[in-house]
Amino acid sequence: AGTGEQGKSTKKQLMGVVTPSADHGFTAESIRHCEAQVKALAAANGFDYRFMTAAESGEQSNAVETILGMKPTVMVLWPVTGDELRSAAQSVMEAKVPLIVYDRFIEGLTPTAEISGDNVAIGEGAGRYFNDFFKADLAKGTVNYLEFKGDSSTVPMERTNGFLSTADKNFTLDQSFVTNWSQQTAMEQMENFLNTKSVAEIESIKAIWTHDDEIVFGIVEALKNYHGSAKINIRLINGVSAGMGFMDLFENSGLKGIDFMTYTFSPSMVRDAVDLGYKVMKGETLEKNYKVPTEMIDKTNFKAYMQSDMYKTRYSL
Amino acid sequence: MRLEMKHISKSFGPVRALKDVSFDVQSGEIHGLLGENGAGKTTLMNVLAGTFPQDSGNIIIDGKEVFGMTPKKSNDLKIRFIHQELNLCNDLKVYQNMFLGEEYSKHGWKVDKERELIHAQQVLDSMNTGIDASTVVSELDTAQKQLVEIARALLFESELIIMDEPTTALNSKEIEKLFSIMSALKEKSVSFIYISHKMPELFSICDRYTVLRDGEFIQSGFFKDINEQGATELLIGKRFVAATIRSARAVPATSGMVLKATNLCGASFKDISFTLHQGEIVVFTGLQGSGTDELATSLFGASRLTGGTVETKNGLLDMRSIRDVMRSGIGMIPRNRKERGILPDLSIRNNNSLAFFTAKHNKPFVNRKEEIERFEKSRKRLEIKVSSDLDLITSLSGGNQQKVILSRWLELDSDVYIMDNPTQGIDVGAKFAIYKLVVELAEQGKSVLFFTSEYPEIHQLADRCFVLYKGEISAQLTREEFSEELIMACSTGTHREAHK
Amino acid sequence: MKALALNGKLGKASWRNLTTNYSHWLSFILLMIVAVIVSPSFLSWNNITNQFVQGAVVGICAMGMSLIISSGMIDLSVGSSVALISALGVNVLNSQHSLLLCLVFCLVAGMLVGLINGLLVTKGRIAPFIVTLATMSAWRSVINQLGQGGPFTVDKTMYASFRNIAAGRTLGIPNLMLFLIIVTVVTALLMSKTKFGTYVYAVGSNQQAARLSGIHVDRVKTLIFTYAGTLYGLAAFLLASRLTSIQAASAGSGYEMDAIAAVAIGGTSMEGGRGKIIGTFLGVLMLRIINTVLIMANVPPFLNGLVTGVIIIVAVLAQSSKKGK
Amino acid sequence: MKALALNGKLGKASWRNLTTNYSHWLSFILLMIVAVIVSPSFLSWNNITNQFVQGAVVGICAMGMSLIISSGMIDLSVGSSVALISALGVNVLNSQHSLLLCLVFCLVAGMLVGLINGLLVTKGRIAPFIVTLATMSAWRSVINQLGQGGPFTVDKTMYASFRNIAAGRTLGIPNLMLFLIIVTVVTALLMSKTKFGTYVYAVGSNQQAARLSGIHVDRVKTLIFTYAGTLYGLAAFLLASRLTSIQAASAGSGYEMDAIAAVAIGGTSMEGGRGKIIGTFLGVLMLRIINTVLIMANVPPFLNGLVTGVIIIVAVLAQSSKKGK
Ligand SMILES: Nc1ncnc2c1ncn2[C@@H]1O[C@H](COP(=O)(O)OP(=O)(O)OP(=O)(O)O)[C@@H](O)[C@H]1O
Ligand SMILES: Nc1ncnc2c1ncn2[C@@H]1O[C@H](COP(=O)(O)OP(=O)(O)OP(=O)(O)O)[C@@H](O)[C@H]1O
Ligand SMILES: [Mg+2]
Ligand SMILES: [Mg+2]
Repeated sequence: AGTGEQGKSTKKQLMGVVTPSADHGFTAESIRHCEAQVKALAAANGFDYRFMTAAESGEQSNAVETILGMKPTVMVLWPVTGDELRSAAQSVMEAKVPLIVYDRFIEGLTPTAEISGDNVAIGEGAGRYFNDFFKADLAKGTVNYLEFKGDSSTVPMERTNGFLSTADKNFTLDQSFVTNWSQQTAMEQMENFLNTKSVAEIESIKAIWTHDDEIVFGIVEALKNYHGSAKINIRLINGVSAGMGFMDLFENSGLKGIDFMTYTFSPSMVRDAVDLGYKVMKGETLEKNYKVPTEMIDKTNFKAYMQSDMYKTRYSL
Repeated sequence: MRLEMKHISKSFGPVRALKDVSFDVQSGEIHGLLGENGAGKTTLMNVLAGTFPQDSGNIIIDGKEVFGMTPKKSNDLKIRFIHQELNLCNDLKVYQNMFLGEEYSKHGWKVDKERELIHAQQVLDSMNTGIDASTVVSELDTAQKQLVEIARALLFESELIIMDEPTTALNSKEIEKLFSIMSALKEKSVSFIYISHKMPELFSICDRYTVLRDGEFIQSGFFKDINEQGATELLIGKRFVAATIRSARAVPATSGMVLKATNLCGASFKDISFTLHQGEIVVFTGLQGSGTDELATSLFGASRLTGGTVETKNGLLDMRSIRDVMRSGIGMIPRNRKERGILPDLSIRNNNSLAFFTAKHNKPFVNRKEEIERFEKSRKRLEIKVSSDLDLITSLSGGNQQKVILSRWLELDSDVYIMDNPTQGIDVGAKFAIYKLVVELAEQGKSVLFFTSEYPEIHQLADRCFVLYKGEISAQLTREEFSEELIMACSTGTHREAHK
Repeated sequence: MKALALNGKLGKASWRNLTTNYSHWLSFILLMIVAVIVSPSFLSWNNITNQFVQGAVVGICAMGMSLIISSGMIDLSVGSSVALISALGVNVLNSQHSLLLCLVFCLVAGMLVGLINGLLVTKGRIAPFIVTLATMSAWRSVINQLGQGGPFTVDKTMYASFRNIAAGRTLGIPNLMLFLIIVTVVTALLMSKTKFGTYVYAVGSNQQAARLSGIHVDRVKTLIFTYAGTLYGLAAFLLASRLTSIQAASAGSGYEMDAIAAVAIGGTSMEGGRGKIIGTFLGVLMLRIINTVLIMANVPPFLNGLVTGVIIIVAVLAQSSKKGK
Repeated sequence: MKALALNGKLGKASWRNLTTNYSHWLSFILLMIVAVIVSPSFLSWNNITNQFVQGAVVGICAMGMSLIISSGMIDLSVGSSVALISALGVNVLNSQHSLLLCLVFCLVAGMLVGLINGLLVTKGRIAPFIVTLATMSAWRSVINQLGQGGPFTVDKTMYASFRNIAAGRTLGIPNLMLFLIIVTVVTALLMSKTKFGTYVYAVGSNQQAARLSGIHVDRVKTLIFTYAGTLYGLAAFLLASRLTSIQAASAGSGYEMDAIAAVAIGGTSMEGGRGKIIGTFLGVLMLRIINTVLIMANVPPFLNGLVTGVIIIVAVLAQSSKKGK
């Protein structure tokens, strides 16, 4: 792997890693996997690393620049938002440091490699699943659903846009909520909906489309807490992430007549980005673009999924 | 209680406020503590009451030495301290303030509010204050607040009551009442330490005196053995000639009008009309609640007028902006220095400059040299005791703080001065200097509206005197007409009834 | 006779007092009217109890915040503290299998958390804003480190009984509603009937005067934080029971702002010295009603923040204009 | 002669004054020592300028916050205001293709945002904490609604020249560093050399006494918010240039807390009346140094918050212990 440059100095090679900070479960779990992977690789292969998390883009840019000041061999960047990090990312490229960008795209910038889960595909897949699930109802007329968004960043937008691109025209959005990825917020929003809307409106809802497993947990609690007179006609709720808690819902949700579905979107994916970084360090050439495939999980396949490597890695720490 | 304080020393940084001071108070004695501004009186009392510890020296009570005094401990020893500055919680009710830290309780956990209210009201009534114990303190005026502070000390069976200038905001009637209560308590062998800059008060109520000067003990003795002149010389340390300032001055001819108030109405006064002439000193007086307090602030635009107009030579004044009033040539030295005067976080120098900045200084930038020179001039003129004008104003003694406030306004060189109890806490020597200054101002053609309740001040200064009763002018007296008795009669309303 | 006279005195509350003292009712009633106009079903028993249920966790915190603000201080660490205690509480529950132990743990942990704030403020002489800014950041970090990002989830064995605490009802009234009411009543008694209550206001009104009256100002401040902390502990216990799973990264986030907003729109002055527990109680409900109205009126989700901000300003304005000034 | 005497007086500043007035230097130097121990390369020119560059945006906001806190108020709306102005500024840039217009727009928008806070505080008589809590929520909501969640991104045409403002250097010194230093110097002059500066402290120290000295307290408060707002506008301009894209949901979040923390560890009292601009400047750098040290020392990511919290407490403690009290 050694290049001429390396021969000159005995300084260890350095990998810089910058991620968002832990503001909800998915980022938190990811950070943990990311740190574990880089730590393990560094120990095994004798390189040095600097790891920093930051809550917003200004702070992330700062972290990128600080690490850049230490002359890293490679930089792995998971931007809070792609566009906002363009300037910082450009500085990395200008300094001729290979850059791996994870999970978000930076428009107009071609880093050494990009790797991401496919949020649009998740939305599209979910749309198709919803179409199938409600085939009969859709044929008869409209199907009302509720939407629980994550927040106003790009990831949720991609998921919803994907969903809208494939979902049948007869799906009618009744109301949309912004949960800020919070289980509690989702729960309270659902409770308020159930307690203040007319019986007819509540009974018209057949599906709930969400951006995250955690949001689903809140909705499920709210449904369990409902004591009103309306009949609950909801038949399908989806999550994204396919975590341990969601697996429980398939058999023990405590709710009758509701099916669940989720997409794998594992926090352990970030390990792949770190691996790519290490490959660059070793001098390998990378492809420009890697997509981490996502899988649909529902009551038909969740048991198999729980035996899979992907699931095991996720809970290996 | 027999109190001895021995060899007390206390320094604040480089300032030695007390140097080896000893003094004692016997049971059932009223002990006058005398000294110029900054002599160390308050500091000595603060040590006694445990506000802060002494650097060295001992406090011995009934023969037993007390170590590590705290406010709580001194309370438990039945010592009460009426502080020089008001220390009330404005958001609490009167009775809650009076019992603060020593609530009555019932059922072990509950505050017995009813009992507190009854007891507090009793004490307030016994002092003829007319204050309702259930009012919120923020609604009281300055004199009433001071009465509450005093009443508070009388609630419990105390053995030693320290009064640090308790009468600065009180009128003679209230002072009389206070003295009769003190005498009654003295019979029950309660001791008092009484600090005041008003000589007549000291001579009428105190048994013994102790004089401090520059933080040092000078002399103790019996008041009956000295006279006012002697006492004054003792405390300033040099000969003192208390010439009557006013006699030298001729009553000014009723020259040009400088301020004219017509039918002024406010929350606590109504229909006040008067004209102030150039070079004139007009005194306003009245008992607490008579409206003088608010009248002073209203004339300055600081309280809202509900009716009436104020005009100067240049026409009607817009009373909505204090700064505009100031720029029309009116300045006001407010009462209640702690709440309305000092800015505790600012240096002495900045405290001094503030009014000048807003009214006179027309450039955005401050000229340090000019600012320092201005202060130096005032310092000399008013003999303010400061070590550095960059120190915080709170490091000064009460009287010296008051002088800084005076200087803040005198620098404005206004045509009209509203002086609301401006000699609050100022020592004898300096008081005369201030009277002289007021007369000098008048002679230079300035006019002064002087709000006071001390007859000696009225006597020293007034060309004319307005007496307020229940918010209305009950009498307008010329220099030839007024006397202490008449003013008292007018301010209690008895005078008017006699006329009817 | 005497009692009568006294009542007369106490009853002498002037008109001005009436409007200042009860102005938070004004905002509350206004908001209620808006809610009923937007949706007549707002007044259903289900929905009304729901407002209390949803307000309970933050509301209990807000009671502690009331004391803190009345004494002229502030606490930004509420959310992180609640999250930390909840998470640890779940661990205790999972290992000990005892609801009681879990409750006791939460209360004691809350006390400690409050005590730490209190000691830093009083012994360290650091402004409460800074102390609690630091502990806010510190506790969140601790819980993330302990959970390594993952959630703290109640085990199967305890799930049903634990969940039932928050989800259950007693005599038809939701438990959470009862908890909120009990804490409000206890706090109101504490503040209006005991010495301690008077001291809290005294410290907020004029610290120096309080000290010179022999009140141990530092001790009072520490006790205030400790009381508040204990309430956070209770809130944490209830939150854990309500969610049955605590996300290290996000649980409780924003509680401090909700609690402060509740206190403020309840008519307590941010400068200290004055405060009304019942006002805070109404403030908590008002925040809930705002949220419910947003959903009922189908306000576009991104505009919720704007509408909430405007309503808070209007609610406080309605009170301060009444105050004259 | 006179000058000499005066100098003598000035020189008499006691030891106590020295330690209270310069105690923020103490914390700063301590922290520098820690940084150099952790990594000797800390003292490279590159790294030092980098601290200024990274501190610039928040630092400029912190200068405004200094005035606000010195006058006894607070502002929680910093982050949302900066985000809103940045986002709109990007739109202006994209449509007008003029850097100057964009700058002017940002400054004016900042002034307005500050003015709104100021008027609500003074005319509405609402506590600054509540006003700015509400505007914080409102502005964030407005920008989310405008962007519908999407980012505001600088067009290709202006990208290079706009980016160059924040990324460029003048005479070898990074522009951002220059901006920070200029704003600091201007603010320090404003506070120490002008009447207005004295008014700010006077209002923070005793509002009633300030009013009775002829200061228009409300006008001063409004001016303070307006000045601060203008600085936020400048900060927003620089942030947009630095990031070249503004994300509605998250841009600027947490800036208020950083700015407040910088002011506080710079030795300004949260109660108002006192404050040191140079202290805030050091405070900004200290926060940056803390962050850099966290990276250099590879502190586990979840523990960053804990370490930051502890350092802030220690930094403030180092000062307050010197203050005696
Ligand atoms: N907190 C303080 N810090 C610094 N110096 C102080 C402080 N308190 C008092 N001093 C100084 O101690 C000296 C004595 O002050 P003290 O208040 O005891 O005077 P006093 O006799 O009560 O005067 P007055 O009649 O004006 O009230 C003064 O020089 C004063 O400046
Ligand atoms: N008394 C005051 N109250 C409030 N703000 C003031 C006051 N005096 C000055 N300022 C403000 O401080 C700054 C400098 O003061 P300066 O007196 O030069 O202003 P000014 O233009 O004379 O004021 P005005 O317009 O009221 O005459 C200005 O921004 C001014 O608005
Ligand atoms: Mg004194
Ligand atoms: Mg001018």
